[in-house]
Amino acid sequence: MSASAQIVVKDVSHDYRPPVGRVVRALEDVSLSIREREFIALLGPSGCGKSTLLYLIGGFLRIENGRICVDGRAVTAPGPDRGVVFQHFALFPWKTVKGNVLYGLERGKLPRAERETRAQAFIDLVGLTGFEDSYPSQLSGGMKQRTAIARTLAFDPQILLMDEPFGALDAQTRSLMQTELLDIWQKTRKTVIFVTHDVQEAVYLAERVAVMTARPGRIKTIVDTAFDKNDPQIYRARTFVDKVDEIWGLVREEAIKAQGTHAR
Amino acid sequence: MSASAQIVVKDVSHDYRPPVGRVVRALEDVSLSIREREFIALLGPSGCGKSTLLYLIGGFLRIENGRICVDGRAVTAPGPDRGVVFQHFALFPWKTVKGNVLYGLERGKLPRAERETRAQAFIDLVGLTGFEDSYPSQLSGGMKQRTAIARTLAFDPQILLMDEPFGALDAQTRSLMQTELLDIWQKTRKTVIFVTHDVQEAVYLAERVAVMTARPGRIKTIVDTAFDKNDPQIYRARTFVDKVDEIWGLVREEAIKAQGTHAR
Amino acid sequence: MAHVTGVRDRTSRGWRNAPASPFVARIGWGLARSASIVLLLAGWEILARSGTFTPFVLPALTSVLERILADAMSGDLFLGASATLYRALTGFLIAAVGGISLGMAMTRSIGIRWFFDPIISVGFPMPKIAFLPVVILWLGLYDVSKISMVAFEAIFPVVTATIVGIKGVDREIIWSARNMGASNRELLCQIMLPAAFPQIMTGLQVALPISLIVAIVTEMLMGGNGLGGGMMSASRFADSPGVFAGIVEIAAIGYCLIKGMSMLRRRMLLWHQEALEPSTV
Amino acid sequence: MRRTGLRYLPLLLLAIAWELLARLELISSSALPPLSHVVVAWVDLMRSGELVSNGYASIYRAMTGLGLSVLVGSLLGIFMAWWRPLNAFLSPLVEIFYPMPKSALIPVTVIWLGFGDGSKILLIFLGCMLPVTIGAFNGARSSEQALVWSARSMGASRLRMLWDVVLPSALPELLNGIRTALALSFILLVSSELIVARSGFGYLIGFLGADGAYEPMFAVVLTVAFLGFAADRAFQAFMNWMLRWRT
Amino acid sequence: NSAEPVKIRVGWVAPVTNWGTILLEKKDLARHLGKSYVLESMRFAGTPPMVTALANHELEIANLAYSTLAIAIKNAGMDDIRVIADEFRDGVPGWYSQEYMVLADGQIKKIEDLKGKVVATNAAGSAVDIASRAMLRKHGLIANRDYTLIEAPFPTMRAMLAEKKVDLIPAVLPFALNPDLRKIARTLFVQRDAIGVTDMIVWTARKPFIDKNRAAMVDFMEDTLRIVHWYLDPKNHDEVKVIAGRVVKQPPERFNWLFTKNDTFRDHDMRPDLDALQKNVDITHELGFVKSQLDVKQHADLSVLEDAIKRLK
Ligand SMILES: Nc1ncnc2c1ncn2[C@@H]1O[C@H](COP(=O)(O)OP(=O)(O)OP(=O)(O)O)[C@@H](O)[C@H]1O
Ligand SMILES: Nc1ncnc2c1ncn2[C@@H]1O[C@H](COP(=O)(O)OP(=O)(O)OP(=O)(O)O)[C@@H](O)[C@H]1O
Ligand SMILES: [Mg+2]
Ligand SMILES: [Mg+2]
Repeated sequence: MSASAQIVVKDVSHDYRPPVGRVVRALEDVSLSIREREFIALLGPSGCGKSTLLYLIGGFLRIENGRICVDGRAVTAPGPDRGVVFQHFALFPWKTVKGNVLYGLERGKLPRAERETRAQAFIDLVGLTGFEDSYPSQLSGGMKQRTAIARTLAFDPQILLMDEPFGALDAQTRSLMQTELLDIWQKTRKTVIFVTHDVQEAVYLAERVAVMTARPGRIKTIVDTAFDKNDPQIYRARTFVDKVDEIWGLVREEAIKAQGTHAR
Repeated sequence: MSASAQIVVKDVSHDYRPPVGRVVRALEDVSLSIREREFIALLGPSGCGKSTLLYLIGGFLRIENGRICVDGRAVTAPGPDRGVVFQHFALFPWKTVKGNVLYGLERGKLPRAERETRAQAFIDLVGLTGFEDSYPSQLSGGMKQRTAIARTLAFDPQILLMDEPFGALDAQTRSLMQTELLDIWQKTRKTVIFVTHDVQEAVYLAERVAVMTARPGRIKTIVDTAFDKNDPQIYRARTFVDKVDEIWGLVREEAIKAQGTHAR
Repeated sequence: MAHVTGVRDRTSRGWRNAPASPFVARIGWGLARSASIVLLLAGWEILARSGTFTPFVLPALTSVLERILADAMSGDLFLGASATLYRALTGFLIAAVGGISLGMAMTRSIGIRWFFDPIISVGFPMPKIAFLPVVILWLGLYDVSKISMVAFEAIFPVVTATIVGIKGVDREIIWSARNMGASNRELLCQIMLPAAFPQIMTGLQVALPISLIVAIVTEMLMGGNGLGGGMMSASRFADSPGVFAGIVEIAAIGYCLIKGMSMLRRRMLLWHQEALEPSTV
Repeated sequence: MRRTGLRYLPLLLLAIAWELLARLELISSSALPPLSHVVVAWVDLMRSGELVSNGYASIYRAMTGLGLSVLVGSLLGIFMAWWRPLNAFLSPLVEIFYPMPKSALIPVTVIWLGFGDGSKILLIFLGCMLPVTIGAFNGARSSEQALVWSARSMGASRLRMLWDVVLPSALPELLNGIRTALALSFILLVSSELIVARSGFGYLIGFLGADGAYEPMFAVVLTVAFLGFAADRAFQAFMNWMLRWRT
Repeated sequence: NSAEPVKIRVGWVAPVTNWGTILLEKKDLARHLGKSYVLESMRFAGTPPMVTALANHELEIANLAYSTLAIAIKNAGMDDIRVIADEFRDGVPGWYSQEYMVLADGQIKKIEDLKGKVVATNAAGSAVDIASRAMLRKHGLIANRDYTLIEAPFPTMRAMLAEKKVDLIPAVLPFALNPDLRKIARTLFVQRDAIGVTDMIVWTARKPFIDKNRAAMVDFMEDTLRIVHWYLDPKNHDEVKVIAGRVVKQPPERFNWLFTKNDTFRDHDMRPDLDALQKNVDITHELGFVKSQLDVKQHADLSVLEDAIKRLK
């Protein structure tokens, strides 16, 4: 792919080796190039290795097979250039909503007052005003998820790795969040890798959609999906619906395979 | 409402009193009657109290205000007549997939061999064949959720309380699970309360959809949504789409309110 | 959103099942809490007065209390208690800081783990009292040696608890901090420490009474006033009320320390599951 | 083989340090004899069979006391965490007995149990209970609400739920508490036998020490430490196995 | 004779120097053992637990120092304690007397020099302690006013002195014979200088027990005396050393002094010196360790011992 790719995943395989039980191959020979400030969605059946791929790019898991480069440098460790919204939120239970959002900012160069303002702005953005002092255990599922989103957006990473970030949100909040995300993306020139199960969402948000195969995950196809994100009626457009159907079909194939291949 | 209602929620309010911080009123004067073997969906903006309502019916939280009866008896404690699929799965981390699914069966009267068969059947049903001996920490998000579903379905409760049970599943697996759930519902005459954020899913699965207001949650409206569940093309039917839009509108109103009222 | 503040309308409506007023409830629980102590003390007094035992074997509670009162008036109690407390708490602090640091270092660095892991396994169950002469020769007979003994004995539970706690930290939480640019040191202080804090606190809760015990035992063995020294000389002179006064004083002081510790725990772990009343569904 | 060797190299280093300390007279050899002399004394003790017979008596006491404390301590801790009245009634008692030097309780324990095995087992039991109870109590209180709910909704009775959910949730802290108790049992064993005994490791240490026979005395101390070490290693393996579900 | 032999438990603190530790090493001489009585010897870490054991009837024969004797009778209120035999005496002319030592080349030349210094003792109120207090008091020095008194175990005394942690140590057998100690230290005074002849340790039992089991006790004392005679017989000395060495896991040469003139005096028939004892007890009282005066004669019952001695004649 293009030499100007910002994230290059090359022939990456990953095996989980639990302390007891057998080795699980989660990814196999995954290759993927993502351009700077691209918005790419990752789709695939449950358990196909989407989160694993994100963890690898994030630098959390050791890359044992293959190579992942970000901005031309091999990934070896996590870094604040790549912000992650985790599937299970990974909030700090001993910090309040505000504390969680502030955490990412503390290492930045912002003066204290500005950090506060910024944290508050993102809490407001995700609609958690009034819950600044609540601990994660006192939040509903969707509120936790929104805290996680606010936390990652607040510290303004160059690359966003988002693992089903809107999964626990109601339709309206979700659509609102989508708009905000697109807005931020357009304004701040971020690169986004976005895992979702909602094909419509993927097609609407992303410029390209990568569909993964059943476990062990590979990249099955990459589909271009550049629609006009400012058209509120886009969901009803013929081309849009067809694209959704096409991708749905692709995922479906894999999901059915997954159902079948579990019993290996 | 009808005297033959199986679950009666009458004027229920609920306050959370965290060890520090202010009291949060999650529910206010919620009243709801659910007939035997009815499939009702619960919709509402994030943080409106859906999970709380489920917990109250489940008998987990103390009902301090109002009254909830199941089968004519006031709810005071959880019981195996009401099976719950929790939003965050609540799997036992020290048990394997199989161990988790077996757990609910252990108190039944089934002989051991039959329990094993039944557990395996439900593990197969949710597509986790081959992962019987994995611990929850070794599963992907969607796989955990499916384990939770299998666990609850396996012990065959009369009433199913499901909190966003398909939220972490890909579209295909989700649709498969929907079919299975409907199948089980139709065959075993269960009553189902189903929390979801997917309006389509709600309209498709449920006979009635209850829409809740923004926090503190109340029942805003109840909409009848009895469509033919065996028609695979129902998603495209005009009436269906209109119903979805109508309910979408209702939830949307509340979600917008929720966004606004956070800043009290 | 007036509804959110539910406290006001709660009283006006008089809910069923509503818990009794917090004030009454607190008094009730307070009484329940003292019941066992009262029973114990009453049992003691009755047993002692029944004549089954000579006053040497079991002096009456009242005579012991008289002794404590006398000690308190003369100021001996205060002097002894403060000497013991000083030794116990200083040793405990050293053990706490040292134990947590060592525990954290052991989970971070393979080299440190390699070095200390077997040493802890050997050192923990070692009857360290046998090394008392060595300690005396190196550190003298005064506070330094006693405090060292305390610290040395109390450090082990802290180290193992810290390790267990840190090992149990959810890996996604660590990842999430690393992702936001936390350095190794920040990770340790800002993430591992609070996340493992419940377990570490448990280790400290075990170490505190051990500190007190070791302080008293070393006072008994090496002299040097303090509650332990007092008890030892009382026991040498077959002064039973003195011995039992020591027991009661230690019990009271220990009780306060332990209570303080669990209050600290409650304050610091407000975010934790355990801050809630256990769900009794 | 090589790997175990490397793993326990620090102990070897420690042993060398000991030997040097004593040989270079950095510490008077009357307080700390060289390790090599201690080893020679150990061989003698072993040959005369005294170490074995006394060890048997000691281990019986330690294990009985420890076993009781694990049983009673974990039950107590878990029930105190989950049943408030019990907590209210018992916790003050438990709390005043925790910080007590167990040797100070001797006059009281003799009243009931005399100077035989009973009082030693009681002292070990009381001393070991502290970490077990605290571990069980704190561990039990940190069990997740949703898991409790989950078990209850699948028909587990309250008592059953304690066993099925609260106990496993408490396990990491409880096991660590037991590990501490295991180590303490060896220490307490020696100190209880030091006070009065006719047999046991503490008895040997006591009278050998009283006579200044430090070489055989340290041989006994090392034996205790070694047994403690072996027990601790075995227990850690057990602990890892029990907690294998944690990643 | 009743069918059940009487159980007699003998306590001891110091190995070898207390008869209790080595009686059972010569079982062959105990003719009545297992018939009219059975014997158990128990080690105690010090006298306090021994007094507790006596009070709880967990111990039949306690070997108490003169100071503890007074404490047990007066402070613990066990009025029925009887001195039944002797263990050893200090300061008998021609025999060893406990030494109190200072560094040979140190500043302490005479007792008065100890003002403001640190004096080691094994335990406040012990026989060793009382002698040193009494001696220093004779020279106008009061404990913890004019000098600091600290406690340390006997085996470490030499090192404590060598490392200048303390200025005066009591040197008891066998530590006093350590050549390393002799090299660096000199004797400032001996116990005889302080309080004269001292009946250091006596055997005691409680009167109801003696009265109830007189026959068995006489049998026991008879066996004991026979064993004691054997131990004190110089021609058995080499064998005695081996036994002692075996008991404490030391080379037999370490016990060359045992039961010789280098050792403290042991009465052949275990008869206590009640006059000396009375004086010792009085000093204990004077130093404030016991509440009231004690008449030793009233608390001695040597009839069992005398009967046993008669039998052996
Ligand atoms: N810690 C682990 N140990 C062993 N196997 C694991 C572990 N984590 C994940 N796996 C396995 O790796 C595979 C991929 O997991 P991953 O979480 O990447 O899936 P996913 O695509 O994110 O699925 P989902 O959509 O359900 O979240 C799964 O089959 C899972 O069983
Ligand atoms: N343990 C708690 N302590 C305090 N407040 C709580 C607690 N649990 C929930 N709440 C509050 O109660 C309200 C309702 O929570 P609930 O979990 O019922 O919402 P929900 O409708 O399930 O939301 P979601 O769709 O996001 O899961 C929320 O505003 C939340 O902040
Ligand atoms: Mg995933
Ligand atoms: Mg919810």
